[in-house]
Amino acid sequence: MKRILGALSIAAVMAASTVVQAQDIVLQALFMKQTAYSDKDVRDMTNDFEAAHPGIKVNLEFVPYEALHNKIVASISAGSGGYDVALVDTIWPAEFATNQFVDDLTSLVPPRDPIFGGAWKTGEYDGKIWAMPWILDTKYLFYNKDILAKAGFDHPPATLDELTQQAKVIKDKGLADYPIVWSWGQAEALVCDYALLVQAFGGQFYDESGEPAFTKGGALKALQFMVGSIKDGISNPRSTEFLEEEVRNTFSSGRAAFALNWTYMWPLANDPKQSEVAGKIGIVPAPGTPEGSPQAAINGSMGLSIMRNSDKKDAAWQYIKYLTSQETQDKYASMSLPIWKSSYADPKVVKGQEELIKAAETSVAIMYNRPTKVQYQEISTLLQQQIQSALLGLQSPEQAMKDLASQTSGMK
Amino acid sequence: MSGVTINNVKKAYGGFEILHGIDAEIQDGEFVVLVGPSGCGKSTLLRMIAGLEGVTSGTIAIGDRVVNEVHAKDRDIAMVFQNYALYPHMTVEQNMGFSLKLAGRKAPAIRTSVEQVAGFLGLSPLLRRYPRQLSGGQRQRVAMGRALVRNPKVFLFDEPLSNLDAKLRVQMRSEIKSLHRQFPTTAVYVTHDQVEAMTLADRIIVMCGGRIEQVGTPGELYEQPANLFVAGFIGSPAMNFLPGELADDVTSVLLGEQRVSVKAPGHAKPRQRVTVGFRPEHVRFCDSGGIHFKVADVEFTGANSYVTGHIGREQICASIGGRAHVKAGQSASIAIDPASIHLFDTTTGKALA
Amino acid sequence: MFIIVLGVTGYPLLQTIWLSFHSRPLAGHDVQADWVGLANFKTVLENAAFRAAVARTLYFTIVSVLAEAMIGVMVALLLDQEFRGRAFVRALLVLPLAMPTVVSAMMWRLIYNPEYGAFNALLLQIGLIDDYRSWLGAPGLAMNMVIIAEVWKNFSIVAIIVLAALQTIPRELYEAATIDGAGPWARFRNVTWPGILAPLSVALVLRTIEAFKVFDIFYVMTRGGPANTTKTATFFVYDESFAFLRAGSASSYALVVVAISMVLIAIYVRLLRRQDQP
Amino acid sequence: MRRIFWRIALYTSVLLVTTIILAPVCWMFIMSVSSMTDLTARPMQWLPATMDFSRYRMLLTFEPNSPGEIFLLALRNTFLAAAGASILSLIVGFPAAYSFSRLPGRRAPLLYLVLSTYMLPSAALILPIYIALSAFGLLNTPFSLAVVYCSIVLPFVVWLLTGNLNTLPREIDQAAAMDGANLWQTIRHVVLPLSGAAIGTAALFGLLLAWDEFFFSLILTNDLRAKTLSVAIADFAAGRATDYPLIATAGLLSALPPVFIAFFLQRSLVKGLAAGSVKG
Repeated sequence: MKRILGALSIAAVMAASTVVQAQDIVLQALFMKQTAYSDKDVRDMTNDFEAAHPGIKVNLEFVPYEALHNKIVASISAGSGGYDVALVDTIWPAEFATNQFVDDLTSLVPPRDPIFGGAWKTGEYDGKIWAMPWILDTKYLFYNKDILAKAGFDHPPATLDELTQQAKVIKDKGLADYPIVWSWGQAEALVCDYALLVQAFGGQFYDESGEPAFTKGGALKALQFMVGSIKDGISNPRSTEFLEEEVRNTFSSGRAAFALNWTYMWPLANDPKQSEVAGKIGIVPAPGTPEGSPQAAINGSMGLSIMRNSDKKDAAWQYIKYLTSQETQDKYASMSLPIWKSSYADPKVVKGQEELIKAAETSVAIMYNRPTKVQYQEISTLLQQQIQSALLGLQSPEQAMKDLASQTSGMK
Repeated sequence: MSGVTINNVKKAYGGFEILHGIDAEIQDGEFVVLVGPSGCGKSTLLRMIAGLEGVTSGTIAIGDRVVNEVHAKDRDIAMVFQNYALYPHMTVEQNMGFSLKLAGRKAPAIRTSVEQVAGFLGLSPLLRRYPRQLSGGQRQRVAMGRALVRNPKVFLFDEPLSNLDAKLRVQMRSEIKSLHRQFPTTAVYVTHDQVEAMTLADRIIVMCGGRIEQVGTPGELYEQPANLFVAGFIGSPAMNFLPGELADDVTSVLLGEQRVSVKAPGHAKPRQRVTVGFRPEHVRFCDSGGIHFKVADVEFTGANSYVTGHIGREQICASIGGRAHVKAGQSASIAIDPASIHLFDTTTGKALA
Repeated sequence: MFIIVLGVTGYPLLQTIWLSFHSRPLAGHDVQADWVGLANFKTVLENAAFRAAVARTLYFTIVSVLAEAMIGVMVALLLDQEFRGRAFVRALLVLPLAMPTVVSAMMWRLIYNPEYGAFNALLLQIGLIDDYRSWLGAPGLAMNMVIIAEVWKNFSIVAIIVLAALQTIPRELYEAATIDGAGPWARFRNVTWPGILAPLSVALVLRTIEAFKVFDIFYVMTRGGPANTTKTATFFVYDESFAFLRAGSASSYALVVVAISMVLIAIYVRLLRRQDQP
Repeated sequence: MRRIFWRIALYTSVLLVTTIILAPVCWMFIMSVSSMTDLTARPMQWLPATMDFSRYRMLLTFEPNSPGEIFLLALRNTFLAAAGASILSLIVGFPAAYSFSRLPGRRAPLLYLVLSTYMLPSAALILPIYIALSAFGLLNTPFSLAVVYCSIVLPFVVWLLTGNLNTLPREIDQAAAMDGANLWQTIRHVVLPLSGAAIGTAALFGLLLAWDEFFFSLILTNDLRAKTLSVAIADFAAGRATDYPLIATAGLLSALPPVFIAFFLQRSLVKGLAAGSVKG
């Protein structure tokens, strides 16, 4: 029976693929799965776009973030069979611009003022704009109000020291086996958490002369903090296998008191269908240190680019313009905050997420950028590996950072 | 119908020569058997006639046409394989009619030919069956039928009876013989069994080690073997051989101490070392004055008794009609008719003739 | 035939060799290939991380193939016995074999999941662990957990081949050995083992070559983590080309992997040829 | 007494083997019909409260921009690529196998050469294939994937068919020659009908091999116009996806065709594997 059903569906698929009419412009667009706008949101936006722009159809594809970069690169050579529009992470414009994978959008983008400066940073390289900012995102500290109350705390931690201290009390009282959960799997998510901590400790990836600065100051302290928190049992040791979704699941099931995650977790962790802690959670900017930055935030924004070998660039820009418009963004503001400054004064946008907006006001202003490097992919790969080797106790944080500095020295 | 002419044919694999120049003339309509021990090259020669093996040098002609370069399918010959090589996915009828179908004959014509041959071979009730549903004898017959339907210039048989049991083999042997009598097509038949060769052949070609040892009718081979090999190969039980020396007068030969009179040819030399050959059926037991013979064993087969024993240190066999009157361990005296003694040059192995 | 083989194998292989002596970006505008001699190979061979990955891949290969061999032979011996439902269990052997590698890898990743995995639940409920653990996030452990998944998927190939070989051993040989006074071990040593040795060794070399090429199972289960402890040799080709965009040195990585495979292939061909000559 | 002990040990071991093979797959099935809350419960409830088959329906219903679209299009692509590779390999592989089988002396080293291409790591070939396909604009189509898959399927098909044709007595061909058949007629009327089963087996084997392929598909396809199941499954299962029941369902459904083929083929599969390993 199932086979027959399957066969019928295949027949339906074959038929459906010919429905598109000849005169339609068909855009190929590449997005990622989960975090920020969900697949469904993007589909809904796209349907609205198609309704408003007859003659343009958009084929959507969603890949996991981990596959996004390589998919874009692999499609570059596919000629007109490649993508027209692709979602581009804030760390890629240097590489994509240098290799001429994407178009320069500087002359197309709207005036800069109404949009947050941090958002513009997303697609900027060499003074030009290569991606139109779309997802304005940073990481916040989420906390479980119930657990904090039971532990006797009436406010979320304001500094990393306080975070550690509260977590210890929570652990000792048996309120959570491992109070903090992070996305420390071997992936870019790990670099985001690390970069945020580097900012908190007032460090930097590269010093003024452009040499790697991993071995000194905040960059080293951040790693020592990470390693220490696992050793002390206040961070979930399984974090070394986690990405954002595992963080969300652990936090949503009430097994963690604190979690560091992107905006998208706010509505989802407050959704009773998906979460056991709905309504019991708080969100604040990630805490910093007195000697470094009082608060910390990582620029995790993403933008939309037009691929250089696209032959439907006008339609592609119309699509990007539609998705990034204030109107569209306001409508879906509960999943990802708009890039438009004035939206935050709009009661419709603010309603129901006052707490988030309040945190965002601080965080967005201070968003820390990962280094803009052509060879960022390689640097990040080495960084992930060295951080993990320290987290997993394979070598000391000092040694890991020393190795990293020598490996990345000289990379563009 | 046509004969086969083989002219100085050699075959080598790599640098290794296995046929050293074969000459033979097979007459139109003749039934010739190639016989020899395994590895003598008889099958290779047959396959070269068939076109399944290339000719290294020399020529093979069918009729007047040299066929060295002619593909097997165009030589107009039929072959019966040792394992029959029937097409397993075709019925008996399709198997037999396949060659006609390939030749482009119309279905009704094919049917008539197949039915005719099938009727002749007693295969009519089996036409719808597949080879796997047939007994060994039936398969053999289908293989024959397949060859017959074609009405080829030459028939080739590659040990066609060796997969059958003894009784069936005798029966098929006589069927082949009578078939050939009815359809006197040139036939080349390979076997290692000299009895088969003797019973079937018009002429026999005896081969050994890639050479022809002798060509002749069964009678000629039996009565006038050209050399020790042929003498030992043809006849069952095999011919007895004793080392000897011609006497000065060349009318007798010395076997150890004993003197046996022979009919030596004129060119024999006195004191020449010879091998004396005589067939078991030519041995006679006599009361006294014969050659001293020590009986080792007596085998009674019904019509005959085979008596084995020793003359000096040589073992020989005697075939006696009916029951033998000697017993194992007994000493006896035997005589051999001088006319039935064959003399061979011990060094060359050739018959003194 | 040869055109296709050349087209999909010969030509690319030669091109890979050509590329390995050049510096060439994978994609972009005005792609140029510059001759760099052996520089790419120097980079590859001097890369300690790559050498470690080769060692890791060999570890994976040897341990999983040995385990497959042992389990495969034992299962084959077991399924050669008479018992009810034998045909069913034998048929079951093709299940792991036919399941796509990616699906099996994904299945095991779900089983090992640190938060919801059945593996954690099972061990916790029978009391072997007191808290859920991260199986694929722990260095050392992760590799061995992937090996378990690999062995589950592939032991059945060995078992099937050995089982078939067992059935070609004439029963008379066992009877003769028993009459000669051989016990179960002696019968195994002198009758069974010689009978399965040849097919077993071919199966193992084949598995060895395939295991050394491994990519998909790690791609799905660990992506090389944690801390690169499951990053196998093929990953370097993938990263170098499609993440770092260097087609030239990526080819050099590929060729080093090929060179090691070649040694394994040579062994395989030798084994085959030896069997061809009876 | 010893006998009873032996029987108990035997059946225990058989049960163990059966469990080891079946348990993971059963668990995947349980996941596929469970709800997320069933799966996250601690302690784990092994059987879900209610069986929920909605993901099966979701994946088998074609609806634009849905998981069903991804799954069904990937299924189509996989089928096209695998069947294409299989057919192409048979068309060129059969004559090759026939010549290998009938002229063994001189061609044997070539056969080993072809065989060893099967063992080359895909990584050794991927870059030039990628560059060449992109130059011709042939990336991201199931048909170029089918051609590329030939590098895996073809050597295997040749090997399998050669082994099989070797068991066909050469006298059959020779008898056909005697009957006046040329090479083509021999193949068409005699060899092909007799190797029908072997060809079928080789085709299905090829299908299995291609169905399992991952690396080429990962790199040579971009989107649903060509992406195959193995890559789609890897995507489903990648880092940030958490609908575990849906992932499990997709895995089970995409394993169904090859498992079905394998069970159907079981006898010849086993025979083929065994013959291959014994005779090469």
